[in-house]
Amino acid sequence: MIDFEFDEEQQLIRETVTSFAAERVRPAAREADETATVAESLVDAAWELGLIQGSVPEAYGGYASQAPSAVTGALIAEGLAEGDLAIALHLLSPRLVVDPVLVLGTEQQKQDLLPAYLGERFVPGSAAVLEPHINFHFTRMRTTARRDGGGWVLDGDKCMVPLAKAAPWIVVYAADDSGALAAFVVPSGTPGLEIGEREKMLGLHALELYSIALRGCRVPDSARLPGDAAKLLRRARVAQSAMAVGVAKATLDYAIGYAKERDVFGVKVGQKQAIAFMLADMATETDAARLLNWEAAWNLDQGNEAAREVALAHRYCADMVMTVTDNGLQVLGGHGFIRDHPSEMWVRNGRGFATFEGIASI
Amino acid sequence: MIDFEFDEEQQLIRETVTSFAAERVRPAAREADETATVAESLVDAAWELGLIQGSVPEAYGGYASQAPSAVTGALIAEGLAEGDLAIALHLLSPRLVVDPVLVLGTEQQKQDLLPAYLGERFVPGSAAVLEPHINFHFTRMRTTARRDGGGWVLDGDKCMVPLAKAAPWIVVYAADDSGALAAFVVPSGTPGLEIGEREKMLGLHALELYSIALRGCRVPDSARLPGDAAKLLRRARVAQSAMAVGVAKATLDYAIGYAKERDVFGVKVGQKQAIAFMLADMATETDAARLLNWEAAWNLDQGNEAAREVALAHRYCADMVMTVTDNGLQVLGGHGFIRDHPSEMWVRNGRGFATFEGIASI
Amino acid sequence: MDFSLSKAAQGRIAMARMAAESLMRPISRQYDEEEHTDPWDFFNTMWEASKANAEATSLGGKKSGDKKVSENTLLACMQIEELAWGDAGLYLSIPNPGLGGAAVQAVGTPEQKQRFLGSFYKGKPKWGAMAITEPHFGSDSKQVATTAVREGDEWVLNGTKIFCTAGHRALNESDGFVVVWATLDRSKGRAAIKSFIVPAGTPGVTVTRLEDKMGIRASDTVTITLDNARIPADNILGTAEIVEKGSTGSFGGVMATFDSTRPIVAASGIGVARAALEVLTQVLAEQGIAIRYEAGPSEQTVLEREVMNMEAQLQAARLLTWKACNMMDRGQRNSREASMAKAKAGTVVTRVTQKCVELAGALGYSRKMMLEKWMRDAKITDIYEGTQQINQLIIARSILGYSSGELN
Amino acid sequence: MDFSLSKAAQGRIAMARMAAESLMRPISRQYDEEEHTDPWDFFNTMWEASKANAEATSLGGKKSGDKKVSENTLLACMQIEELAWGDAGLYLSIPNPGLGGAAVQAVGTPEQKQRFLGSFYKGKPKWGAMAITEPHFGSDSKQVATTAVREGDEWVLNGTKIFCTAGHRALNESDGFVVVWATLDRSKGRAAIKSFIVPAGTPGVTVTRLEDKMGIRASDTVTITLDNARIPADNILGTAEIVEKGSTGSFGGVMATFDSTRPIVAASGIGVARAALEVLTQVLAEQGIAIRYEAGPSEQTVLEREVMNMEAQLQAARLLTWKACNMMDRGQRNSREASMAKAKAGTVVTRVTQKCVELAGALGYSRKMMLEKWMRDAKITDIYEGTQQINQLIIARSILGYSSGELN
Repeated sequence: MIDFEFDEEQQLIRETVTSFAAERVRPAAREADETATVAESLVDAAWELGLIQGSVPEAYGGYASQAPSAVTGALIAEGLAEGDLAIALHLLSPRLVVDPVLVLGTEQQKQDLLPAYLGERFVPGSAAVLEPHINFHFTRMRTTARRDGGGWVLDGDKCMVPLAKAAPWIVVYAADDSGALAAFVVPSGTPGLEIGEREKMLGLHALELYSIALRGCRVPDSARLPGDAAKLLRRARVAQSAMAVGVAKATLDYAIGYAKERDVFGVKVGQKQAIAFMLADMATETDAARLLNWEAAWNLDQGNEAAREVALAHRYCADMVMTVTDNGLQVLGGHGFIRDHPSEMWVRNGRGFATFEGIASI
Repeated sequence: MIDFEFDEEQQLIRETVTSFAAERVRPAAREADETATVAESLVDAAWELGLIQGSVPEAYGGYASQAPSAVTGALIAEGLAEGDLAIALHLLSPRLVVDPVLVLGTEQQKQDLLPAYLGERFVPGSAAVLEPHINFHFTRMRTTARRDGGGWVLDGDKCMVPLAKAAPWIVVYAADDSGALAAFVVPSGTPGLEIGEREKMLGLHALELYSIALRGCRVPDSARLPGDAAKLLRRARVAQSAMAVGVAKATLDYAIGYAKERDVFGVKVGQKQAIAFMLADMATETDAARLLNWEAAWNLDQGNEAAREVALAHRYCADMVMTVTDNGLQVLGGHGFIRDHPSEMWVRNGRGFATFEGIASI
Repeated sequence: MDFSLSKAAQGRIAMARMAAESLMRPISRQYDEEEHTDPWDFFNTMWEASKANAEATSLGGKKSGDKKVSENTLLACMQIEELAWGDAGLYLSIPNPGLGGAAVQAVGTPEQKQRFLGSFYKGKPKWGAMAITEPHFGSDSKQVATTAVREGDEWVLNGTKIFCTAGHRALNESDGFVVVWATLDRSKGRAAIKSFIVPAGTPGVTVTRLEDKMGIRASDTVTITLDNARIPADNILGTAEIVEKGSTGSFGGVMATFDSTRPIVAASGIGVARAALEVLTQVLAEQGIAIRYEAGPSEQTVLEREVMNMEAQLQAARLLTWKACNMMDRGQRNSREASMAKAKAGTVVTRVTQKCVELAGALGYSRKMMLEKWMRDAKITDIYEGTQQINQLIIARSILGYSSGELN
Repeated sequence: MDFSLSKAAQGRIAMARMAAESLMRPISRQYDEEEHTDPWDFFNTMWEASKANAEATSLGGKKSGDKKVSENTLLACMQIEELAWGDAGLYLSIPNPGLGGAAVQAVGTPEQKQRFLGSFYKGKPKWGAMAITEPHFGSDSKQVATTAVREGDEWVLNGTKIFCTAGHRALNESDGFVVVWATLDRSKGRAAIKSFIVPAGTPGVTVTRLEDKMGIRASDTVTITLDNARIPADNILGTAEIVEKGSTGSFGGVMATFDSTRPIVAASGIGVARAALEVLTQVLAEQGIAIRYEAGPSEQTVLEREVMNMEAQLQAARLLTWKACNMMDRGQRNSREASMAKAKAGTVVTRVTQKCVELAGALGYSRKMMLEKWMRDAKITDIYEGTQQINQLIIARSILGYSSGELN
């Protein structure tokens, strides 16, 4: 039956992630943004939480008792992103390899690749999805994978590839000879995989993002993950949408706090209907988006294709987070424009959700 | 230079129309809506204003000194529609024939058709533009005009044809053999021109609207107005958009009056920011839409094609009037839903502007 | 977390859907056009069904006591979404205890529940109604000016109530009742506002006006005049003492019934908007237009995007509504969520139905299709049981932690 | 009614466009990245041009006294749209009398105008600035707590001012001045608030903080501390008497300068948004995508519709702005229209620039293109010189006929 209550495990994960985000991630967010780095100590601390390990079955070195759940993944993604989006993406980057391998990979691929991600320390993962042109859509990649003998040759340009320099593997998405979307696990150092300069963006300053060029990059047949790659990118959309909800939630709470402190016309800013109703709307929209995305996640967990549900939730969350973060800045007036407050950073990070594709995974 | 001030003639026309609308049209609006009629006496009184006659050059029986101006037409349309939309469309219906003939017609057509509209009393005009299917667009009519010997054969279905029963001529718009938009002046009683039942709509109750069927309706070559018919329908869009502004203005003023009278939480409704800001927004959007539409009208008067400007203004005004009328009802709360107040009628009339095509002309 | 429909939900939806399709849709346009007339066949059929259902329930046939979590509120919402999908005006006209009954259920004594609800489904069709609003106030319900004075074994009520849904059928067309809000002492504010059960046939109670409305025309909305109307002393809901707010039977207690009625209003609006969206997509399908959900902005048409947005918005409103119900069924405080559902649904169903009319072009604007009617019916969602603005106030107070004095 | 550009307007636009293209765009990204540095080459070039212009004007070379209707305000807006199209931060950094100068011009005595503006364009680049906001208030400017006390031939100012645009360059980088709002007596409210011209080099005046901002980073925004800052007695703008509102030199008089500065802010935002929309449509054109304005919803793509909406919204904002200017140039009261222009432009340019970033996908989000910068620059339009909310208040008061006491 329809029920919105968390089960015990979900409740536990949520509390763990939320308090880590509040105590460790948020305090580090502005400095991470200004210095464009994520502190090693923070990465180590997050690794101890076991957020990656908990999604991998014991057989491959993790301690999950079941297949990775999109709903649980959404809870983790939202919670961490409420702390900081760039840091959340960095901390969860191993999933960019782990999740595709688990969901799309063969038994052999799982055994070959997963244990490397389940050691004592964090190992960065990466995925190359986005392309630097205006008409990008994940169902119609321009990057191609051409059959060549017993392997594949990859050609194309990708951008916003997270942690591409440090990651031992990058999962590259491309259209194969039939035009179908395919995923390839490409080891770093593969000839023809050229990692470009670190990219500077509107937001996500703390996250290392690179453009990469694939120039006749040859990989063996075993590099291709045989499952339906579109399914993976739908899971990624759900994770991203959950992060949008997290950013919106952060914005809302900060704006509420400000509105209750700041005076205007002899009362608090929050006592003015224009601001109060704006906050009410932000709260409603954040909740609505979260529910819509949970439903999409739940559908994925049921094994449904959920193309429609994911598309609806993705679009809704992307629009919602832009409106909410923009209004969140507006509540602060001039102070919102100043980098002392996090609001402007949330606008910059929030603006990306309509663009981000595959930089988060569940 | 950029200047928004009216010239003397515009000022005079505006004052005349506005006071007629306030004194005669508005008081008649609700009864006209409920009884689905426009009183003869009102039609006669409006005829005395000379709004049609003033747009026709003296050579054809009018008293205009120059070609009909889209800007002046917009002023008239806005003013009358501020009184009531359905009545305004009825009163201005002669223009549905007069304007196409003046703008697109040959000298012979002008001499043949115009004097009939410039007698002592009002003669209804009509135009058949809209078609009863979901993908209608004026650039792609389904109604066809086929060359046949020395004449044309018209086939297709039209809806929302104003005053079709009473009008001596209906200007029918159709796609000719080359797919180009063409306008034909079809006399009432022409075989193959079948006038259906009076149509009931969401709004415009007072305006007689009919569906018509063209079944091998044969007209002579001289029935075709040789000019660019799309130009005419752009002029119609400007007139309709001006009416949308008039409806919005009516709504705004009524809502302001209500908000200043009605008490809530110990003050007037208008003293609450949520309502006050809604009204402020309605005022700004009404003004913005008016300016955008005037610019489009001005462009037409300069002889420019103005396809882009008209499309932008049309879209803007159609969206604006829906939002403004809906908010105007909302300001009244429960009272807005009751037919004692005009607000609900403005919503019903306002909703049509995205649909109306060619039922007003300048 | 679970997004699947229970067997009970599926059953309830199917039953309501059947009534909506077979009983409501066929007469929907007629009773929109013929305002102020009564669809007695429909009333009688629904009444018999409710009777049978009430008897079955009282015999214990439909108990769900063995379940961990109740889904009563949820099921009610799902049922009402279907009925409103059939016709929102007719749904509001179904003979039942209505909002008046909800108030008795929420704050009445066992004796009152027995007296007014226990044998409600006996005899001929009856209606219950609620009368709160007065000519001089809409949302600010602490302004109640209708007075209740105790005289011997009776309360004497005087005042005028407007916008009373089903008041005509409750008082003039049946042996129903209206729950009337009145004040014992205007100087004491909210705490002195009480509600009173006024049965049909009470002398001095007159329906003085039937409203002509934009939509939901099959439903009657009336003005009721109370001129020295005398009712038994034990027809007061809750205590006659002027107590602190928050106590049962006080203003706060009655206000709390909104926590269950607001999701229901949301659900009814969602039913109307869903009807419109279904018809639009059906017409599109007939034209060979399918919605490509995963297309990008340079491929997807405006039409496709609009449909996609409407589907997302409608589902968002529905999930907020279900959430508010789920919380109520779990015994959690849900005022904020109930107002969120109502506010969101009010906006969404207004826009969706308006947009459907627009996208269907001349067909949408014509009374040949139902889209224009659904647009007129949907708008009330954003108005009654607390306007958009009132619900925004409640949400804002909740998230900001403000009292009604601090934010109004 | 006329929508054509005069020769004067065409000339002014062309000149500004040239400066924007040749001087501003080439260094735009650099001074966004290198916050708190000074583009002296740009300053010097602009200064020399302004100097030449000022000399020409003082020689009567540019008089437009023979025209019936002035278009001075209009021309200023058109010029500023072009300059902000070049770079909004750099435009705000151009050495000129700025908002401080506008205040002197509006309410200063002839002597003050001569002293501070008459020889402004002599010597090295200078800046004028305005300091209103304080740490404890933003929009509610009657809360000014900075004090001005008369001691002999001097005013002694004490307090802290924040969000002062160009304050650093006015006080630290040049012989400029800042107009400071201060109260003669806090207990007397608005009537006691006066503005004072504080020249660079005044002891006790310190720039204590340079803000790090989201956008318009080339422009400095500073905190100024006034610690027993002494200025000559005749540096007060208007009278020192605490008079009724509305009088020249009073709070109302200074507030009236917003009627000219708000359209200017609107125009600057429009310039930024236009830059973004131009680049987007250019990129689309390179991809072979043209906007079909007359296509219907089942043909037009989402992308086309979005571009169409943005063009309409931007033009609507521009026309409101021009209307406010036209009224000012005609000597008509334009407070309502000035706020409409500002409020509308604030919303529009924020949304347009955000939407352009979105529609350009990963390119839009990247700092390789300028779209992301323009989004950051545009947002200030909705904040400074009165936030969206303040301008809505002004519009609402005007249409409802309410005083600031009745609606706040």
